[in-house]
Amino acid sequence: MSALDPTVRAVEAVLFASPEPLSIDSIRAHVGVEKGGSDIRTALETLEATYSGRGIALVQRGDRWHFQTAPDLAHLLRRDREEARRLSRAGIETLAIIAYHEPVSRAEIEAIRGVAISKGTLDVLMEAGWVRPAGRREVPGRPLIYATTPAFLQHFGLTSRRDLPGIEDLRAAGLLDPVDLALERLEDEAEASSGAREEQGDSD
Amino acid sequence: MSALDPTVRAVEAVLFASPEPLSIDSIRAHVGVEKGGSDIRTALETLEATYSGRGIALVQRGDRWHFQTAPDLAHLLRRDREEARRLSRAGIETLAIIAYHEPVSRAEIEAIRGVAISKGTLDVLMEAGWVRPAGRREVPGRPLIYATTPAFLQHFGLTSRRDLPGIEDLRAAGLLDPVDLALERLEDEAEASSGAREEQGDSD
Amino acid sequence: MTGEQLTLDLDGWEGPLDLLLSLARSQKVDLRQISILALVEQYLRFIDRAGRMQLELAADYLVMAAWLAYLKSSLLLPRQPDEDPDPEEMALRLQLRLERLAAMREAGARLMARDRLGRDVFPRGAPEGLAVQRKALWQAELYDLIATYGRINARTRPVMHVVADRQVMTLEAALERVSMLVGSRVDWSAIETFLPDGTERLRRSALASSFLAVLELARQGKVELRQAAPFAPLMIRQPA
Repeated sequence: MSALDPTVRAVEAVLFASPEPLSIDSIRAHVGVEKGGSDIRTALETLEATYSGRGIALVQRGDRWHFQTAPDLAHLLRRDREEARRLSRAGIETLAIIAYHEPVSRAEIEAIRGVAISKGTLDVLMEAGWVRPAGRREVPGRPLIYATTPAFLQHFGLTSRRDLPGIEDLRAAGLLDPVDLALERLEDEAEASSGAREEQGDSD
Repeated sequence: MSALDPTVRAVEAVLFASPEPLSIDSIRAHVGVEKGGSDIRTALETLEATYSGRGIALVQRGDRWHFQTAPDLAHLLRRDREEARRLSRAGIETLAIIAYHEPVSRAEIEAIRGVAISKGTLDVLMEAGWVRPAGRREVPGRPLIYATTPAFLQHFGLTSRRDLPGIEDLRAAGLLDPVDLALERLEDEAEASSGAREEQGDSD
Repeated sequence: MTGEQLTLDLDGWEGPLDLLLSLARSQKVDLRQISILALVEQYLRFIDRAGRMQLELAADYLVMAAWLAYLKSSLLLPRQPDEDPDPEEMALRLQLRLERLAAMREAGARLMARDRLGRDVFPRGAPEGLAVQRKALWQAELYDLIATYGRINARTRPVMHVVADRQVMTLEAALERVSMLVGSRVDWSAIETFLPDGTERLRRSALASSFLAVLELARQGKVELRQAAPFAPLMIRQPA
């Protein structure tokens, strides 16, 4: 860029630093009259031409001027990113209960789990595509019931739900051993507090 | 400006839109790889040159880049006369010691200043975002050590710590060495020169 | 000398080293060439004046004064060979400290004078902002799933408590039994003769509780105890 005209430089800096669009009068109030410089309006025209076709543009809105990023580049300012995230303990417990007991209502999940589940937990499982609503239970209140999806089987490498090991298999594998219950409770507490943080994080 | 290179435009837009300095990696994450465009570093160099002498400048602070107004236009932009909270003398000296000696423990700061630093002094520097704890020194007592932050470089307009005013001269003069080390060196030098004299004496 | 004209407002100094540096500056020479002896004189005169004006001096100023007075005498007196600490070295050390403080003070001033962001140079006033929309790719392993199910089961399965048959004699029972039996004995009897019949496990428990019981009864003066040697039979009788 050639622009070393002092007024042009000054107008450029003032508009850049301003938190809001500026009228010619307020630009002049900042810039004053630079010796040997062009007037404000000429400077604005020069800048408008200078920035034409660039990543940023000088634009006029009503009688105020401001810089903005070029409209055709708006997509760069918002970007999607896929992040691998591990399911929380509440999430995996809920998923396990649905997988073993489907179709199952939320109240039934809570009864089995012994702990209430937050709305977000089922949402996450549905967002992951592993769980779907599967109609309503024909009991008073007609609660929604949930079941697993084909994507669930696929993700966990199962041909069918019958591939899930039964209670006796789990016992044989020592997975029903209550020894680490106390430890687990501690972990739950730790997770509950980090879960709270996560939810905060999710909201931004 | 001629620059219609798509990467240059994109980098320009992303840096303008960002509320904070960006590393090359985060610029790339937004810009992606434009077909036929130059790489990010080249684009940054192009922009740096393009904006040279204008009212806005592209600057590097640590490994991050951002646009800011040209320093010589400060008089147009200073919004209010009074500086936002002046740092105390203790604060300024402590900041300088951390910046020139980092990482440095509290005891080392106190050894240079010859007085204890009040608790508030380090707090103020950390609150300003210029100083951070940087681990512990592996000596008895494992004292915390402090270092400067990227925000420090940004605020003081430093590309890197090598840009600290006069740091090379101070280092060359041994003024960044602890007193004990400096003393040893002086003794060594004195010995070497007296040794040299002795040798001369012998050869007579 | 300029040093004398320094105001005596000690609040203005950040400790003795700061004061020394200001005094050294008044010598108007490179710190590498200052006269430590002259500096010491200046400092001591300063402290002396402060004392005469009855200004309260912080302890560290006085400590420094005492140290400098010692340094001064060491520097003036004929040098003892192998004197430790070496006064020349002490003086040099002081000079090096002053140089370092001065260097950092100057560095701080130069740092503050730079074009500072938000004061001299400004970032964009109204940045559009960059947004990252995160899309979660949820991950979980089959093992986690089944292990978790096992844990839920273990956690919520009804727990049955089985109390094993424990053959014990309580302290209360032992107290009652020993009190009752000791009255019917005429002479010293070994503790074992007070134990009920039963399995070996019951007898061990009964021995322990009966031992505690006889200690308690002895304390109350209701029985007398005798033991000839360690591990010899413990003999019990009613007091005569």
